[in-house]
Amino acid sequence: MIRIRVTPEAIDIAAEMALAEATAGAGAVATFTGLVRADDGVGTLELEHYPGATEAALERVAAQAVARWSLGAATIVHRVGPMAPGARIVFVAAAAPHRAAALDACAYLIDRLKTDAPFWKRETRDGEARWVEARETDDAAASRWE
Amino acid sequence: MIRIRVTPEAIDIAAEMALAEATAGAGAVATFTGLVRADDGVGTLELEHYPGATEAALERVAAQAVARWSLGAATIVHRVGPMAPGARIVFVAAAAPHRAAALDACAYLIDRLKTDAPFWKRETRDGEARWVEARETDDAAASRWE
Amino acid sequence: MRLDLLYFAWVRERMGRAHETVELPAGVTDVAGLIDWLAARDEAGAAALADRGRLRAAVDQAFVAIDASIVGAREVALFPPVTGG
Amino acid sequence: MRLDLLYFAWVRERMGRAHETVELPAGVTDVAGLIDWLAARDEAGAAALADRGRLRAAVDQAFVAIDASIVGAREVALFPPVTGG
Repeated sequence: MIRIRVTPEAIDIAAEMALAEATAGAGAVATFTGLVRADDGVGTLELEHYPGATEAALERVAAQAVARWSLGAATIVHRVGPMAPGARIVFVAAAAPHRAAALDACAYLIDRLKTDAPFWKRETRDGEARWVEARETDDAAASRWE
Repeated sequence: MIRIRVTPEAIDIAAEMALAEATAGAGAVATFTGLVRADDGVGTLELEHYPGATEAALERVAAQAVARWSLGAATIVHRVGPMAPGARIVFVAAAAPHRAAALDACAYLIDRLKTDAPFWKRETRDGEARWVEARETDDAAASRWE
Repeated sequence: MRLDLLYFAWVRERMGRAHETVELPAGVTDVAGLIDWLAARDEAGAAALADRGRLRAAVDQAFVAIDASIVGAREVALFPPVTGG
Repeated sequence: MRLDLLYFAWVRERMGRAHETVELPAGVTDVAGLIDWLAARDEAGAAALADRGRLRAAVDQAFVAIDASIVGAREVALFPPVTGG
């Protein structure tokens, strides 16, 4: 089961976990959650995306993970629009019969999402907005799966 | 923050996530959840443990992860007693400023828990109980962190 | 050739628009040529597209290299490196 | 020497008890010696401790090897390989 959501709403982890856990054969679920850090001076974070292309990119990443690790479920939920410090930006989950597959697939989902999906972050600090720069470490993290 | 719980109660992931996310500097939270598989004929699973020694072992594993990856939070919740198919057996979480540390620490927590903490599983299939055998792959997974 | 163009993040801000439909001159056949043409068209284009090293593109919603063909494309998007997750 | 013994999982079931306090003979100074003594003591001990390769131990709540000393210990636990998580 592949579940992709791009949404302006807060991410409900309990609901997403229940869906991933309910898939056939799930003995292991690994998740990653990305947050707006609450302590580094960011007032708000705003996420822009490319409607249509984003969902297609996330579907591709999830389908690759399902095929590579024979997952029961791959979930990607990404929030868009303005959000406050502490808010969840992204949640990914991988469900599999055993833990090695779930853990590796979870890392794959978030690493590939960082480089393959058209999202852009703009943060506001002390009233000033700036676009977040891409990090080279993200390309390195994504390429280790090739 | 280290949070260790050994409990006969169902594991509340939403509550555990909220605690881990609230720690200083958390930008990334990785989790692993182990479940009683619902589809392989197990009627009930029962978890026995060594009170006192279990908590001490889990504290040690969590403290090692916090020190090695400078985590904001390490959580280990392990259920004991009887549980039904689909139930959560274990939940671990690692919170860190960035994702690589959270993902690696999460894998470390569950790998080390499997070999270092005194728990024993007994499963009942078709009315017959048997103690689950330890798996050599668990020793291999734990030793890759040395 | 008629083409839908989409701009995101600071490319969008500097272009002063999120999308437009253009009639391409015959010689423009790849993303790099499209960028050259837009940069030469007006000041907004020149400002938005000056930093070629930080421009990325998608043709019909698939990420492509800057020298990718746009012949037959319906939609091209220009944007900075992505920063989701 | 007075020693608290704890048994878990199938060791507990075969011993027929979860814990006991014993008075150790003077010559028993390590876990292996303790296992030999318990196995020789009665049929339950013989049955519970026959498969040495599948026995693990903790001394004062710390996992140890089977040749570890128990001199001065207060509590020794015997059990199969762990299977949590």
